[in-house]
Amino acid sequence: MSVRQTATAVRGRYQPRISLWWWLTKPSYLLFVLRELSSVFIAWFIVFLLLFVRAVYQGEGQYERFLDFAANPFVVFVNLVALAFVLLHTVTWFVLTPQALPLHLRGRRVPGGLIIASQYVGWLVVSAFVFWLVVGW
Amino acid sequence: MTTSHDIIVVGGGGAGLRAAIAAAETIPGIDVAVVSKVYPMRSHTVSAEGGAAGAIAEDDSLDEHAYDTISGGDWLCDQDAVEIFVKDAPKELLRLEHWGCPWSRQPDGRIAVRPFGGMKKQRTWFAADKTGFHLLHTLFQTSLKYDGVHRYDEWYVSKLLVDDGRVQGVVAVELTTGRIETITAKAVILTTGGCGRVFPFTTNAAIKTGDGMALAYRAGAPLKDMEFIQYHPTGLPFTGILITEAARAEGGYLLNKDGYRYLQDYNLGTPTPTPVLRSMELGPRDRLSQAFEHEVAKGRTIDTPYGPVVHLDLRHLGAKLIDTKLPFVRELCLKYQNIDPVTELVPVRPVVHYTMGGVHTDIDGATPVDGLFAAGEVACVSINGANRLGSNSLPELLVFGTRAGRAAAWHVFRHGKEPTQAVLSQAADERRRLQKDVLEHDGGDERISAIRTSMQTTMEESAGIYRSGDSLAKAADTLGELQERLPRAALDDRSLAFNTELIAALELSAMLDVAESIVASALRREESRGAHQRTDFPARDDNRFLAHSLAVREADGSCRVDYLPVTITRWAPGERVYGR
Amino acid sequence: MADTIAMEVARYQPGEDGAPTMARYDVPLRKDWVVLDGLNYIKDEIDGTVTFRWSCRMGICGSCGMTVNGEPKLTCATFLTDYAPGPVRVEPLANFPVIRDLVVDIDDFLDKLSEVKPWIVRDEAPLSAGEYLQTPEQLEEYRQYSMCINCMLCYSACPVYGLDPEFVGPAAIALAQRYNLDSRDEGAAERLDVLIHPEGLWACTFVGDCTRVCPKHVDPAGAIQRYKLTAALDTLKHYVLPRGGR
Amino acid sequence: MRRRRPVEPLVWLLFSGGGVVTAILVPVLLVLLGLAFPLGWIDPPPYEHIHAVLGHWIARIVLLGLCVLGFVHWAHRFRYTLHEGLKLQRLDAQISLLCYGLALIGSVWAVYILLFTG
Ligand SMILES: Cc1cc2nc3c(=O)[nH]c(=O)nc-3n(C[C@H](O)[C@H](O)[C@H](O)COP(=O)(O)OP(=O)(O)OC[C@H]3O[C@@H](n4cnc5c(N)ncnc54)[C@H](O)[C@@H]3O)c2cc1C
Ligand code: SF4
Ligand code: F3S
Ligand code: FES
Repeated sequence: MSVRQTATAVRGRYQPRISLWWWLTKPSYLLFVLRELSSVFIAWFIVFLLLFVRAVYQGEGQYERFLDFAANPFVVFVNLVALAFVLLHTVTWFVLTPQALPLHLRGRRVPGGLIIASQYVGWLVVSAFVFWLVVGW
Repeated sequence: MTTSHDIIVVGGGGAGLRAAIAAAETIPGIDVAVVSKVYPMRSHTVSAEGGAAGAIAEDDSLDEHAYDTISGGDWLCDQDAVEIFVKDAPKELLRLEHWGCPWSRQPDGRIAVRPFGGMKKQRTWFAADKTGFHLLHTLFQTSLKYDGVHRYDEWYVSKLLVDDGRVQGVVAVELTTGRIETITAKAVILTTGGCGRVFPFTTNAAIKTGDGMALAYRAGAPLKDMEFIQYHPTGLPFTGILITEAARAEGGYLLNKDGYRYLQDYNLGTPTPTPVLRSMELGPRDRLSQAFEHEVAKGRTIDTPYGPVVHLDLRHLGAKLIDTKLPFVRELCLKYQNIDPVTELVPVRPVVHYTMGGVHTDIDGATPVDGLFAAGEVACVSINGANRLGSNSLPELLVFGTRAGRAAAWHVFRHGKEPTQAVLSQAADERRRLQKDVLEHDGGDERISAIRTSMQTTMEESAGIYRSGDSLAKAADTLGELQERLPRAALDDRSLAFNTELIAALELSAMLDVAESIVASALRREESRGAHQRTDFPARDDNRFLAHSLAVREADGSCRVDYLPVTITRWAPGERVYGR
Repeated sequence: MADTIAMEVARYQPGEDGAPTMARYDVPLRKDWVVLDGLNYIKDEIDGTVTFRWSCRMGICGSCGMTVNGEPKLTCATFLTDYAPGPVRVEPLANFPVIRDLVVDIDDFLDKLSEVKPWIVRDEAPLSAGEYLQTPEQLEEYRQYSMCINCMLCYSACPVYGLDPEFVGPAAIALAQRYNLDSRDEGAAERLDVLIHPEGLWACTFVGDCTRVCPKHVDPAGAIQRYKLTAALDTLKHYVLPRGGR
Repeated sequence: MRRRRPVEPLVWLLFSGGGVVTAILVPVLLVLLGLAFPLGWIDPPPYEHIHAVLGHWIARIVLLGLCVLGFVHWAHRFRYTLHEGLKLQRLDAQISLLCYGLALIGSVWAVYILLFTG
């Protein structure tokens, strides 16, 4: 327990304020905000995905129309930007997994690098599988 | 304004926190205040690296620890105190273990011990090479659970209030606001640490300014064995950062400029590739530092802008051992000297490290002033005699911190009295003094830093590893002049909020008093023993000086030196033998 | 190499100044001088009123943290030459109230530290029973989190703490985790009760700067993430198995 | 005394689950559906094939998981981004309602499409 008279102690303190633009003040903060904004593009893609699924369920005509919609330059542009953010999301997410989830094998902590590497391997395998499933080759 | 507690602990280092916890546990409901000029976890105990001695190994015994301590102290230790110390040390270290200290372990989960300088057996407990850091943080964090322990963080104690023959409280400045407050108590425990900053080149942190020694000295308690100042043989030049003895215990060599293990020339044994206890690099600190001075005289050291150095060679230990056993050493060398000990030689030189002397206390930490206790480096019980063995100080502050805490609690319980009126007017005087004579003092023509520097160089030149009657007498005169110059110093800073210059002025005044007691005691001791080496009296003289010096402050401010016999129980004084 | 370097030092005098201002001093630029040596030179030789904290000068007491050119640093471990030709800007740690010049108020942290019970919680065994056994591997589990020197650089780097002073913050949570992961401790449930509220673990959005600036490699960001996972799984268990299970 | 258990930990768990699933699945799907097919890098698969794949119940469940977790992931992150990036701590209640509310609506929509159509 610390003995300090709050009344006198607080008087005269300079209380710094964080500016609204704090996330522009350091590269690491900016990266953080960009990483957080990736979620917006994830949400966008899920909506996009659901539209696609709905079109497929509604029949071939709708499917063709969806493909036309997707080929609209503006939509392509949005998806291009989205891809950049989604990749940022994937990379940062993989980096932090070993920090949050220390794995142990036979009493020893698995080195973080190994966890990250195996995530990438898993990612590639799943992506290849999805590719095969969707495209058919 | 006045507040009061049952006990005031001045100092929040290892000794202070241990004492506060002990007091809180001894008498339930007792009200303990820990007053410290820095946040407790910033205290200097945090810097201790190597470890803490306590005999637990199967091949070890309490008697052997006692013997190593007593012979290491050149028979100036009080043997009753040493016996208590070696008996309680393992228990205290174990208690720290129960409180969470991350001691390094053997593969089966038991405590690991390492060898240390001057110790015949492996008995030094360690938490990698941050032992003091872990010990202090464990104590601090544990202390947070005691409701009876109140902290005054960043309060500087400037005076002990003594009246009616007993201590009744302190006057302290709250740094953040500049408020000067009287805090009364039924007992006061001083745990303010050592006074290494009296010297220019030291491992000691900025806060180690001997405040508690000066407080006690001015309050009428004698300072014991102040002439014994320990030089640690391996400090980094310029910064004075310590390279722990553990570096040598793990097998490091000391080399002179020819790459020669020069310690073999000074009766410290013959070189072997792996370390041998109590031999060569594992000899005691005083002998190693003295050997360095002889090498300087022979011109076999390396010259640098920061004075002569020798080399500590760790390269043959390999990166793996260094990284597991000595990671902090490597970190310090890389961060502060730009040297990698895995591949390079580390320049080192002796550096002021520890004050064996201190406030005279009995084995319960009680000083001659009623109600005033002391423990830790500020106190002299004495278990360190003329030379402390590495890794004895951390257990000392636990063992005697506990004893002082308990004794103070019982003292309050049995003899606690309310403060007298006279003491309150004393406090008012002190407040006025701080306000008028220091803070608002005008027209001075002296700088605090200039006086401090003169004091430090004087001490190094005359009261260093080797001393002589002439140089000491001259130093006494110089210190007297500095005492006269001090009141002429004026502060740049007149602010109340966090006035570090005010604190620096008060610390300087404490250091000057302590420096005078060191010089006076050294001048009177006409022999060479342990860390006190007189060129004009090179031999030990048990007939005249098998005794503790007691520096007493006279009414006029001068220093009188008395002597007190050493308590000998089972170990008759003998020759100190190393390397055989 | 030039032989001096300019230092811009934040000055704030409570009661007089509305906000900190910068003062400029020239100090010698030496190879082995750290920022703290520069400040001490100013204090000893130029202006005795410049106010800052320091003690050990070896990176272990944790008192000399300041903002150097925008980054939280231990000034005793930051070389002036790294900033040559200058100027070096020295400001107090961000996110804390400034008491004066370079000195900030960290009492908030100390209060939070007490709240997370940073001590071994269990009925203490008698000393005669000897040490609690702990293998080097068990020690390794929490060792990293026990290295915190309370220097507050992480709090200064964490924008969440700056925005929401109620947030318990990186070092205090890392220290809670230090005890949770200690094989001798039994207090994890009590600490979780303190930290499971929104200002405890969940305010942290894993900015990660705390870990980046920590001079002792404590990795508070990792500690918090691990803790979140434990807390979440524990809560899941609590809902799925309301009675047994714990 | 134990405090009442907040739901925050469970939301966080869903958020994290969403983070993992989207990190793994979204890049490849986005490349295919959003870029490769529309831009003609790869010919879009014949309708029958894609209909068969998406009609399978396993695909429906996996996609449902991806969509629901993805929405929660967005809601949680976006809430904190507004909260901190724009210093809107005072509006936390409203922001939470908006974000989690939208995520809920999105999830219901996903359930409708994936389980009750086609
Ligand atoms: C670099 C280094 C390494 C060491 N390594 C070892 C080792 O390996 N093994 C070993 O056994 N020993 C070692 N020592 C010695 C040991 O660390 C110290 O002797 C011991 O820590 C002193 O502890 P203390 O509690 O007495 O004082 P400190 O820890 O110095 O605490 C003093 C306290 O008093 C307070 N204080 C002082 N003056 C005032 C005042 N006027 N008003 C209010 N508060 C005040 C301070 O704020 C502080 O809290 C080492 C020493 C150094 C310098
Ligand atoms: S976690 Fe690191 S940065 Fe934060 S207080 Fe501890 S040592 Fe300093
Ligand atoms: S910077 Fe702050 S937001 Fe979390 S990861 Fe570190 S505490
Ligand atoms: S002065 Fe102690 S950490 Fe820098």
